[in-house]
Amino acid sequence: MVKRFTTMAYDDPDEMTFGVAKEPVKAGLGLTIGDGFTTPEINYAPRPETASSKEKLVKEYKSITTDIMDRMVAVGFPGVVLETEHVQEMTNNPEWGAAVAHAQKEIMEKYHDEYGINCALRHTPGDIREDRDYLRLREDKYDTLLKSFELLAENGVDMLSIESMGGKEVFDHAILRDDVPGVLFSIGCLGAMDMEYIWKDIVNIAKKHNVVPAGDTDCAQANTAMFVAGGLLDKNLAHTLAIIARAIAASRTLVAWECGATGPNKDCGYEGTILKSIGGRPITQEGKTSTCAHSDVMGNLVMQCCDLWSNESVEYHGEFGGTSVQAWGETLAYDCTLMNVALKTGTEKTLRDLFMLSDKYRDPQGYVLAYPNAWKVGRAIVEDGDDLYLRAKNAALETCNILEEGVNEGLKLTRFETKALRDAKIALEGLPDDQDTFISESLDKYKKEVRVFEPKRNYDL
Amino acid sequence: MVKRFTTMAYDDPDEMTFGVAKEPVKAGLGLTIGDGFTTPEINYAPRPETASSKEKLVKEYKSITTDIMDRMVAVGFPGVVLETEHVQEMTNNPEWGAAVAHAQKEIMEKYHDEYGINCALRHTPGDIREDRDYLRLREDKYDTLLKSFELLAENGVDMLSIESMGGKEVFDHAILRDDVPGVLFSIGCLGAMDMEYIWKDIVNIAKKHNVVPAGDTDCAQANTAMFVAGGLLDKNLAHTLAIIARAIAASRTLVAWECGATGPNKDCGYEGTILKSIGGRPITQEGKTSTCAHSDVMGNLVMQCCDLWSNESVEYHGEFGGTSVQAWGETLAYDCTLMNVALKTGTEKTLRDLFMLSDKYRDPQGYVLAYPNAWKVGRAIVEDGDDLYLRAKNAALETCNILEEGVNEGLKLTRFETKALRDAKIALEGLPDDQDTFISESLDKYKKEVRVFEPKRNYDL
Amino acid sequence: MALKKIKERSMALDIDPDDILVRYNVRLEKEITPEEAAEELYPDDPLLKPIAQAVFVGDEEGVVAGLEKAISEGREPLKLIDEALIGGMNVVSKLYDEAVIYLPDVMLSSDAMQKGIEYCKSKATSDMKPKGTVICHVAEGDVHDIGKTIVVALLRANGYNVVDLGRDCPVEEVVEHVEKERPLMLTGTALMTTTMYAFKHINDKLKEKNLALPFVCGGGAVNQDFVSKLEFGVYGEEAPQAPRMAASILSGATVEKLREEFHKH
Amino acid sequence: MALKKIKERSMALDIDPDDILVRYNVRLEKEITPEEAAEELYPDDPLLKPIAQAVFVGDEEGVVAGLEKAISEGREPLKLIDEALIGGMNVVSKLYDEAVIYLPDVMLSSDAMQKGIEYCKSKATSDMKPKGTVICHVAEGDVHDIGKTIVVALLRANGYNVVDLGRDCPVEEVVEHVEKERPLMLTGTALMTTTMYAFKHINDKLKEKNLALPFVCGGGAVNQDFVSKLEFGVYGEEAPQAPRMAASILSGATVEKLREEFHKH
Ligand code: B12
Ligand code: B12
Repeated sequence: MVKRFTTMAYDDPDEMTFGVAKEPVKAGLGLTIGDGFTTPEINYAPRPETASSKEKLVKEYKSITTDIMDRMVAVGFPGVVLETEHVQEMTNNPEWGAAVAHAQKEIMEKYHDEYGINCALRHTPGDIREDRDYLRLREDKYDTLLKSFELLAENGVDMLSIESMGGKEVFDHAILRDDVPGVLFSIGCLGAMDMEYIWKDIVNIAKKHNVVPAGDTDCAQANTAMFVAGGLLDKNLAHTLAIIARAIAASRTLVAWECGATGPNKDCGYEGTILKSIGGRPITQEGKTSTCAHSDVMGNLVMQCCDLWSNESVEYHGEFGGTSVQAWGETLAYDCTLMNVALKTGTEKTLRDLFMLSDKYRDPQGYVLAYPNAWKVGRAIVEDGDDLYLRAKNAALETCNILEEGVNEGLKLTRFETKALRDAKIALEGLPDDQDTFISESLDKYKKEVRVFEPKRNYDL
Repeated sequence: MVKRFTTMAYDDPDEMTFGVAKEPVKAGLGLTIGDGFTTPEINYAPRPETASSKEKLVKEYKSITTDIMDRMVAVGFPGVVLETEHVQEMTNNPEWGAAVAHAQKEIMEKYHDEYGINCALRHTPGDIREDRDYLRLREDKYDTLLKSFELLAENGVDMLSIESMGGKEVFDHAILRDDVPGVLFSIGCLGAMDMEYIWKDIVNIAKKHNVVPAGDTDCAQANTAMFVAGGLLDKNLAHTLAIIARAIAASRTLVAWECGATGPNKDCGYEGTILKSIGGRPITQEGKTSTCAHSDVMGNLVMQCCDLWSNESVEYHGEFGGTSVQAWGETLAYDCTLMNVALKTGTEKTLRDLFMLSDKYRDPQGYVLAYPNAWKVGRAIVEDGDDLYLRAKNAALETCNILEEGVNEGLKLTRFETKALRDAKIALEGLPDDQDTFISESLDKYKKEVRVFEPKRNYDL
Repeated sequence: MALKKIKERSMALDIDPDDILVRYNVRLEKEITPEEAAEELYPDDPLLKPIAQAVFVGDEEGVVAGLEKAISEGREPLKLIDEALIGGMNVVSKLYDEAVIYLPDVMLSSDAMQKGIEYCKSKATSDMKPKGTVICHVAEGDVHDIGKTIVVALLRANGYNVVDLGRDCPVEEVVEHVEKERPLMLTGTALMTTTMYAFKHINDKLKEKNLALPFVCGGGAVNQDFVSKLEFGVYGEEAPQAPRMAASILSGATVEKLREEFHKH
Repeated sequence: MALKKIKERSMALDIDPDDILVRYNVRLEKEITPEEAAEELYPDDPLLKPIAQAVFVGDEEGVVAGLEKAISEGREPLKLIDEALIGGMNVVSKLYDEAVIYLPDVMLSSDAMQKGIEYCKSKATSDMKPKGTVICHVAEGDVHDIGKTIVVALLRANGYNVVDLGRDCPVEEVVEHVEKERPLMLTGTALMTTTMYAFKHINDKLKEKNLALPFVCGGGAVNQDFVSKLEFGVYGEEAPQAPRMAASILSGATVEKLREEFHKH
């Protein structure tokens, strides 16, 4: 049932552009993703006070949905995707999430019928599988989570996603200590194993209800690393390490597709370009128009190969120009229009390169994710595609190599970044050659160092 | 002292691009505008409760300024412009505005010294020249306004602007009645005359203090028309009329430059491309990244020839990703980086055309402002550059012609827009051939129809 | 590092707009022309129809001429207001709601109707009983009056007697007028986050003086949450709601009921 | 309409980054290396220096070995905490503040110092008097604990005794611990707009129980306005402020004073 990727979808990185994927995905009402077109995917968070009851939440999401659909039509955009990332209450009470989905879809159908606008609804339940201190990946909360997916699929959701967080307990410890082998273990092994566990079930539910099992992203780890790394002047984490974590995450996030998910993956997965190079499925990305949710050091670059283009999240509130979801949604849609014009006039590769060059040298993270380099990381992954450990290690080492070469090509690193990179590479090169040894060594180490790590319970290890 | 434009700065519209103006402008700390580079211009409004005292306002603007400068540095942007559009209190009490300017500039200087970031500060006093019901363009409030400019120039402001509103009393009446001759009279004659009155003085103040007399925009009229016209499905005003008002406004806004202002004009002046084609000076524009302030039916198109790129205005508040000014500022800066990459790689004309094609056919307004057509409107203006009435009428008629031809080129109009256009053209063609006749006929008409119109007091007519 | 700077193509690009955008207004356009649509709605009475028609096209002289003729043929001036003028405006309102005609048409019709009403009043022997009075204003400190102007025009178009207090209207003045006129509804417009607080002051003063009435607040800065906190507050999102709200009040709706009916969020 | 679709160039573009961006981190980089900078700050005492050095590089075994040696040469274990361990951490804190070293260095040093402190305590004959106790927690309902973890590490790095209540910590539990420990400062971290309201509940309960103390609230969702409304609230924008605040409290600062000193907006 799990089909590993051992070859690349694209033989040449130059083939890759935004708006075009090898395997486009049909979703919702009239929408096809990745067949020569980019579409905005609008994200939002309800106002805190509305999370206190199902009724209030439904009302809030109705307003949000109407606002967005209204604005899309008012400015003449042909299609839109809405993503509802659950607040915890909506997943913990699966009927809440379902009621919201139902209400949203009803409105979207009305607009589709009245105006002919293409649209689809994605829901992303929260990964609720944890207690106060410990992860509880496989017990009762897991059932609640699956129940949520089931009810969503029954209530009009077109695409199912999650940001699963296996491995996070070890990762949180490792990332603050520049411990690259720990990052590799937590993301590349634990995270990937957990994804396999959960995505098989999600894909089954999606198939049963004929909706799209879209994809995951390594929010809990690679994104956390990116966020902790922060801007150019932050001093919490070397950006060279953040991008190693990201490259490893590509090997992990791929597992959803290997279990049968079809894309588009989740917006905050900056590993998207790498995934696309391997799997040829559409991806969602976010960047320069998700500053409402976080700052970014590669805001344009990530547009290079996106199929859906997202704002990640904005709290619903008023602005001079309407509501926040209207403002950000309209900006996203204009970004997409620009890409679509390029696609239709045959200039998409120029535009793609402009996006890429905007940030290729801004930060080591952007340098590695620039599509020719991202493609190389993808190639390193498929070289050992059958071995979760080796392929993640390949990704990490390839990232080190890309950065080392980058310094000769115009990439400027700080001394601090250079040192962290050197140390990381030495640590990676010192790792065992086979998965079993690495896992058993890592289990020993982290059972000692990380109080809340419970390998048996959460990973059957 | 007033030097009318009777020739075009650009012989060929294809010469025009973003980031490059024939006469670049140096401003502030290390910044040059229009010499091969675009720069973000960030706009903001203080939270309402802070306008109650000078101290609170200064504190608010200090936070805003620090937030912006911090973010620009964190992401590696080389330059930024801040625009403070006064709340009324800051112009009515010129020392308040001056205190804010002083505090802002101090912070900007610190960042310039520490990081070498290029930056400049624009202030735009409110046009306070009115009573509850009547405009009072030339009396005591005028003195307060000039005093405000004077103190700002003394307190560190680098660029002076205003959105002057001469003609507004007649315009408000005319625009809601599809009265195109009234629009022509209010913007093309009254507005232009008032601009001449006020801009001579602003230019003098700027020269005295060696700061930049930047420019104006027809916010009170052409923008109001655009706003009332709204989105595709609004039914307050034909978009064909809104663009006629805009074309006329180009003839009006040009007067600032004719009085010695040097650009960049104000952000919400969608007439900017027309101005640039005539005067060759840098322009500020806003569009797809000013959705915080208003929706837009030509969000990408207006980037085509911008030199500064603005978000128009956002109220200062928190977002998940920082504060609102950081979020929008960062997005603007990425937009600019994209343009700058194009400029540095020699692909700027492709990108310009992609912007333009995004919205050329979205709406009649975008069609006329597409740079090849905007240039034609410019040419119509300079043909009678010496005659305020004739040149405004030329602009209006040229707009009608462009739209009529547009319909054969792929522009789709609704029946309603078509009818409004036809009626407008008939009305324009029926107007007298000379300024004196037109003005005296209009005076007769609007003295009767518009209760609050006082031509003698406000325009010496 | 090798920098490649390419020579720019001079060929201009073009695009088929249908590939990238949808002109939903064109797509949804009604088949019927305004004139055709109106034709079906005019009163049949050959004396009333030309007046209604003149209102529809905004022809002030036509209106007065039609009224003159009808009165000379023995029609009652005050009845003509209802049957011909408001009858004509009903056509206008209906077609505006259906997006067959646009605001400027309404404005011109409203101007023509006003002229007609004045004319009828001047010819009338008894006093007119209007549908009801509404007071409209723009918040103190705020000069943005276009929304208010639209509201006024649409209310008038629907036969209400409107007292227009204009823009930047002091709180006290609003309250005084309410006290004097006892209107069925008060409207306020505010476009700035700074000025909308005047509505709170008005609300409190009205309460103090026991002048309960629906206070419909609208304008770009205003939102439903803010208005819902005012005892008399009803949120008005779009100008065409104003006459509908007035009608609801005439048929007995309270503030509570109005909120139920018109609050969307 | 003539549509022109151009043939795409296959040539890849490149750019000189200095034309479009500034790597301010590279531009501002200090000349001095961390090791050089640290060298100037270590204690001179040849028994203390190796311990401080081992703390600086995060070498746990080195720390214990150094302590062993110093104790065997007659040094007082508890004094070594102050002089060698905290001495070494002072170097770390100072260089972190100056952006010469980064957070992971601090974390590793902090881990090493903890090991050293445990070792010293186990060898000590008398009881240690720490600088003071601080309680840290993440708001109820919130699992975002990285900010809190950093705060804890930096406080420990500065010699404070930290009681770490972890994440998603119930209001009651926080209050109980304050009652029990009587710390000099309480910190809370909240990353979600929904969870930060727990701080208000904590504040109110503390007031009820007369447990006045500075309650420093930080985390992505929290802002100064919100915190200023809490009686004991002080806003913490950046983790490194935490030890500075604790130091201010030790030298007598009240909530009021802390706000004056640390509130920027
Ligand atoms: C046009 C305009 C102007 C014109 C106004 C002309 C006029 N005669 O009204 C002029 C140029 C004069 C102007 C001046 C200023 N403006 Co102005 N202006 C605008 C603009 C672009 C459009 C407003 C408009 O006319 N909208 C169209 C009308 C039809 O909409 P509306 O009034 O909201 O009405 C609709 C609904 O709300 C509803 N409605 C309204 N009332 C009611 C009532 C009822 C009962 C119901 C049912 C419905 C209803 O019906 C209408 C639709 O059907 C806005 C932009 C924006 N995003 O809002 C800025 C804006 C309102 N202005 C702004 C500012 C800052 C100013 C100035 C202070 C600028 C300055 N520095 O001098 C001055 C204000 C001076 C003052 N004391 O008021 C800011 C306000 C920011 C804030 N803090 O809130 C805005 C938001 C621009 C921005 N993005 O920064 N402005
Ligand atoms: C990493 C992350 C996660 C990780 C957390 C890992 C971990 N161990 O903490 C994971 C993946 C688990 C996660 C989960 C979720 N997350 Co989350 N997450 C983030 C992210 C990307 C970064 C947060 C972070 O670690 N920042 C770095 C740290 C260092 O910053 P910090 O804690 O603020 O600390 C700094 C300062 O605030 C200060 N500070 C903090 N505390 C204190 C105290 C004192 C005394 C002082 C002086 C200073 C101080 O010091 C630090 C800097 O020096 C943010 C994005 C964002 N824009 O914030 C979203 C974000 C916080 N998450 C969000 C959401 C919605 C969730 C989920 C609900 C998702 C879901 N649907 O399941 C769950 C939450 C579950 C729960 N019940 O809490 C939203 C919250 C939206 C809201 N309503 O407020 C955010 C804002 C993302 C977004 N843009 O939508 N998330």
